[in-house]
Amino acid sequence: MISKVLIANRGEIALRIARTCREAGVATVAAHSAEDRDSAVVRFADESVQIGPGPAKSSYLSIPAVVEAARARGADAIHPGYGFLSENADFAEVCEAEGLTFIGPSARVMNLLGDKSSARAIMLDAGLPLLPGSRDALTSAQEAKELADEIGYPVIIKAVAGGGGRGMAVVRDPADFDRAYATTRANAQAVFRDGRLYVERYLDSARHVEIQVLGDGHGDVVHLGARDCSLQRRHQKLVEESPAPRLDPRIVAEMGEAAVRGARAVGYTGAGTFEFLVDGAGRFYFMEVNCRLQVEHPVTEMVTGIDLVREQLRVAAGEPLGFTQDEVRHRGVAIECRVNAEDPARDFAPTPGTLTRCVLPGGAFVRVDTHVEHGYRIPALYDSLLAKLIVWAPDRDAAIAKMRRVLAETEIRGAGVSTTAEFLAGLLDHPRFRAAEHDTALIGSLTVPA
Amino acid sequence: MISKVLIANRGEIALRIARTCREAGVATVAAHSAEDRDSAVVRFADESVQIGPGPAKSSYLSIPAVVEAARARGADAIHPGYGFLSENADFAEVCEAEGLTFIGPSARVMNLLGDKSSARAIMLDAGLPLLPGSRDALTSAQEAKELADEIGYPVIIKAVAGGGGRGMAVVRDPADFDRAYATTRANAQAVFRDGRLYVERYLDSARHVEIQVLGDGHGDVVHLGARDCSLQRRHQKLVEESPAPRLDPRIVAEMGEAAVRGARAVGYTGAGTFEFLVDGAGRFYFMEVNCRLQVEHPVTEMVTGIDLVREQLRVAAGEPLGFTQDEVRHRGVAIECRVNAEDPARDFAPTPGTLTRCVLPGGAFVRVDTHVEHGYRIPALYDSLLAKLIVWAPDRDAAIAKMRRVLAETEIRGAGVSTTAEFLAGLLDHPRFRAAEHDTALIGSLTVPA
Amino acid sequence: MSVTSVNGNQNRINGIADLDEVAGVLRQHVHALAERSSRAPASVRLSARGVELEISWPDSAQPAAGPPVPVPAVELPSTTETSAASTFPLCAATVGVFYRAPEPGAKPFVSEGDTIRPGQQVAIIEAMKLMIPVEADRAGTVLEVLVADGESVEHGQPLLTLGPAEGAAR
Amino acid sequence: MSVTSVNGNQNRINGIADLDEVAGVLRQHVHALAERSSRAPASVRLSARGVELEISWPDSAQPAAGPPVPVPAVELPSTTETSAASTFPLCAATVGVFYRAPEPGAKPFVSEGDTIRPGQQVAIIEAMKLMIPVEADRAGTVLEVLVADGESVEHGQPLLTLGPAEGAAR
Repeated sequence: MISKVLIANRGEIALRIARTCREAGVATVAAHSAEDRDSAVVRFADESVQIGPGPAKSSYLSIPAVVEAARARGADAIHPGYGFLSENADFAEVCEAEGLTFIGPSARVMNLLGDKSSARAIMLDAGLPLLPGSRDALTSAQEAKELADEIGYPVIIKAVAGGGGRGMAVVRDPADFDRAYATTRANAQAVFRDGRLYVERYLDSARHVEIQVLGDGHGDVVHLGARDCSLQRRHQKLVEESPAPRLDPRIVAEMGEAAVRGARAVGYTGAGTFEFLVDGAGRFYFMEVNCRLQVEHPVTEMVTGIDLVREQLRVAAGEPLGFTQDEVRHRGVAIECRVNAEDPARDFAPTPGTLTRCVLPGGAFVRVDTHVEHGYRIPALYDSLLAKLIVWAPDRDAAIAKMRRVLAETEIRGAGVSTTAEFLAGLLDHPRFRAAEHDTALIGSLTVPA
Repeated sequence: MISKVLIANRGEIALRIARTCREAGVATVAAHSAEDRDSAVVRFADESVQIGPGPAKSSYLSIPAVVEAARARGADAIHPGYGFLSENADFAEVCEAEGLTFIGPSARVMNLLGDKSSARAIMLDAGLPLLPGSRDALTSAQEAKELADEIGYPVIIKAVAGGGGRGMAVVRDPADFDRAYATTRANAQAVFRDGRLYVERYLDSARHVEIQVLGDGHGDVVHLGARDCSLQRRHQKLVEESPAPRLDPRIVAEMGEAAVRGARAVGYTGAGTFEFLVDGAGRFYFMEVNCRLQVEHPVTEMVTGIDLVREQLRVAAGEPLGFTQDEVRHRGVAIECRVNAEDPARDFAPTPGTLTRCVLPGGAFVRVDTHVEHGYRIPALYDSLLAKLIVWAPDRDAAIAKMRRVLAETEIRGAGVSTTAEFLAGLLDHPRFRAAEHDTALIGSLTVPA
Repeated sequence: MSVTSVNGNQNRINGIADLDEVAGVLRQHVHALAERSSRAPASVRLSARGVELEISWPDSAQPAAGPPVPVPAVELPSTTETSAASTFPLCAATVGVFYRAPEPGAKPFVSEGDTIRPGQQVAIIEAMKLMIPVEADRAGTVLEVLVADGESVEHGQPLLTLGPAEGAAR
Repeated sequence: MSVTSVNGNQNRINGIADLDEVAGVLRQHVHALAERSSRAPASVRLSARGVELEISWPDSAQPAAGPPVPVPAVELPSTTETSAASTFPLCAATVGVFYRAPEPGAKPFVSEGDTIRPGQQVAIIEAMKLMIPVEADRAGTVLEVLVADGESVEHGQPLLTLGPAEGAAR
């Protein structure tokens, strides 16, 4: 049993977690920075504790501050949300050592999957299809170059410790390889303090399709179908949907089985996401596992009727999952749009400011996950996500029409504040998105400077 | 094909209709009073037209103003919403005569079902169970009294032209009958300009359960299951849910079949609701048909995934329904709470005013249907409904827990403004509601003056 | 508007919560005045129950700038008021179709420049085949007919602009 | 911001805590006005219970400008600053457990009435078995220890109230 959860996050996801805890009868402690002391989750949670000043480094990313706060308030579990400490294996380990339940996979699993090199090796052994590339981390530029020549260009060089779109470089011309390798290595060393790299084949036009999995501590692992997150801008997802459109259900079933196999192989518990690339021929390739709740998890919830945070709480409490694979029923289509405080006209520069008008959409089969309201001050310190708009409809065309309506209804304004709402509406109207022929390169092709 | 709909209503339902029209690619004209010129639906709709001053009599209830507005803007159909002109057969007739599609059943059907006496006769002939009572309207006080004595007390005297809780009197003691008859008759004559009455057996502790039906012009009638609306205060529903809890699914199936039979018998088209009383033994009795969309229609939408306004548009356009009875799938439990601008401490007196804070709930499986926002001025002229909060969950306990969370999250404040949110939270905690043992008498027993 | 002041009753306040509430109410009203006025105010002062709130904005013209700038405070409002009073609209009492003449081809009820008396019929609005006469609610001169013959009008829509009656003009 | 004035009238409020509270409420409302208006104000004045808060911003034109209100902008701040300066809190730099003494049973680092110098250790906060010394950031007298020994504190929580150092007291 978990009786009190400390939420070590902010913004919409902190509130989203607190809501399910409340519904499950679990008390909540909102751990917040000084900057966020007046935030929605602080008002909503049963208790709150200020864990540090505004900068995340001294608050949301401070392991001692978070653990002390949990101890001070008698919390027996910590939910890390996404970002911040959510994929920090050290943090999971400290929690375990301190007798606090970390709501996520074990530190051991996070270590294995956080290292992209060991993750590749494990998944290869579990029989998941991978793009041609190095099984283990590369030991020298020389070895890397030889492997790249063998794989064939374009290739992508990735940091073993990277993920979420950071620490990678695409090389199209063998002549550029050595310089790209050196730069990526230096960056990886600087950013992740781990300069190890690996190389794999790069797919120019691929779809990003991911499988949601849930594992309990009783040996049960289920998958909840696929999400297509191909609409990305510089590896940041903007629009996500479930199921993956124009993808043969048999392929999705195979991907689901592969993900479950991979999760079993590593002993995965809690909610996780297996990311795949899918090429034009419908072949899929394992990329990485995200050991946490995803920003886009609501689309899966909308089509399955399953509350993923509720299941996370169940698994963390040592209970079995609330359902079996056979009981998972998919219905209709869900789409999510992320409305960010960014100005598309100024290369998506963040636009902090105070909201003088905030009208959010509503009505049938519409879900809004947000922490903002009239008078909310968007801090400059954190990421720019303002609201996730999620819609459900019986079919994809109806879901797109609904999302267009929902975006038109959204009014978020303030001095100096721009949002991506209109840009998103334009994306939804793009013929390639309408026809579900889009891939990860679409937005790049629209936003390249003239 | 319908290309432009004039919405002859206001508040949340006007916006709700406009939203589905937008999603269906149908243009909208918001017909509004001078009082509502700055309302959400006026901003959202493609066009708007002011049809009269604030008082509904000269605007929302003015047939000439509504019809002229539709003609002026080239609308080919009129959606009346609920209340106002929605069950006015004369209005439906004028629309038909003017070549405008009235979105609802035909004037003929509305006339037959609006007259409670003819409705009883039709349904009796169609084999629906009715409470013992007069088949046709009574012709004299003498006849009425004799019938009452035969039925056995308590009895209820109802106006043939009544409905929705108006124009009725319960008589428990035969000695009171004559006076109650005379009063009800005088009231009916004054309010409905139709003094005809009928008498039937009164059930002291009954549940109000209704069946949603949809009929198209092609002979197809389906039902979408039951809603329990037993939590009423002076015949005004406060909390509604679907499916009806603690009611044997076989009985619900029988009620559904009965409603479909009744709808077929009368040639019903569009969305309608068959209201039944269910006694402690699970016996059900036909009460009346509401020839319009109900306030509580969202709970049916949440459990079936069917957009009722979308189906209304389809049927009005002469198309067949989008699904068959076999394709209707019910999933989980949905509950709706009506948040009104009323002060429960002052006998639910309306509290007009301006909202200085308006935080509406959000998150997973939560739907909000409202027209209010920060700065909204609640007019004193119209009904006091501010927002409908609707939740969905896999089971009833989870749905109640979610609704409690949702009510706690709702902050609607302003000088002089009270809402029923807290009162509703108390209702949800009542042991009889939790156990689904509540009936239409519950709230009365809680709110009787000490 | 340059200064708006509203004085409530002078009951004193008790305690911080009370103060907070009073200040909150004042602030909201000042905010509403600032945000919802068609002309942005230069300053607003609002006091009630011993709490006084005054606010001024930078981008407003002279009014806020105090004594050095001689604002023609007497003349300007008077001009404006005269100008506001000098013309007034005659609005539609119902939604319908506007007709200037009793029947097609006939002479319009009124034309620009005509002097009209209170109660005089100036147009027809047809609603549901009902011909509803539009009558002037005061005397005046027809300055402009704002709606074309046969056009649809909505409730409250200005139909004619009237000026002062001949005799009353300066 | 260019001018901030808080006027404490001792006839109407009782003690510093009261002043602090009233000023705090006024400050929040002024802050809300400044932050939530679509037009940034040039100046705001809010007074209640003998406390008057006036603020103007530099990038706007002439402050408050209103001739009717002669604000004694020079004298008031001086009173205020003295009063504000007379007590100040020492706040927790981190979340953790507060200890007044180096170890259980030992003499507290400081007690009420003690004079302290800048940099002097006044307490310990334990976070994750790390003993983090709490040091005074200025000289002063310990007026009150606000947190009990062994109690959890959050970031920014006031631990001690300090008054002016002995020598500096008037």
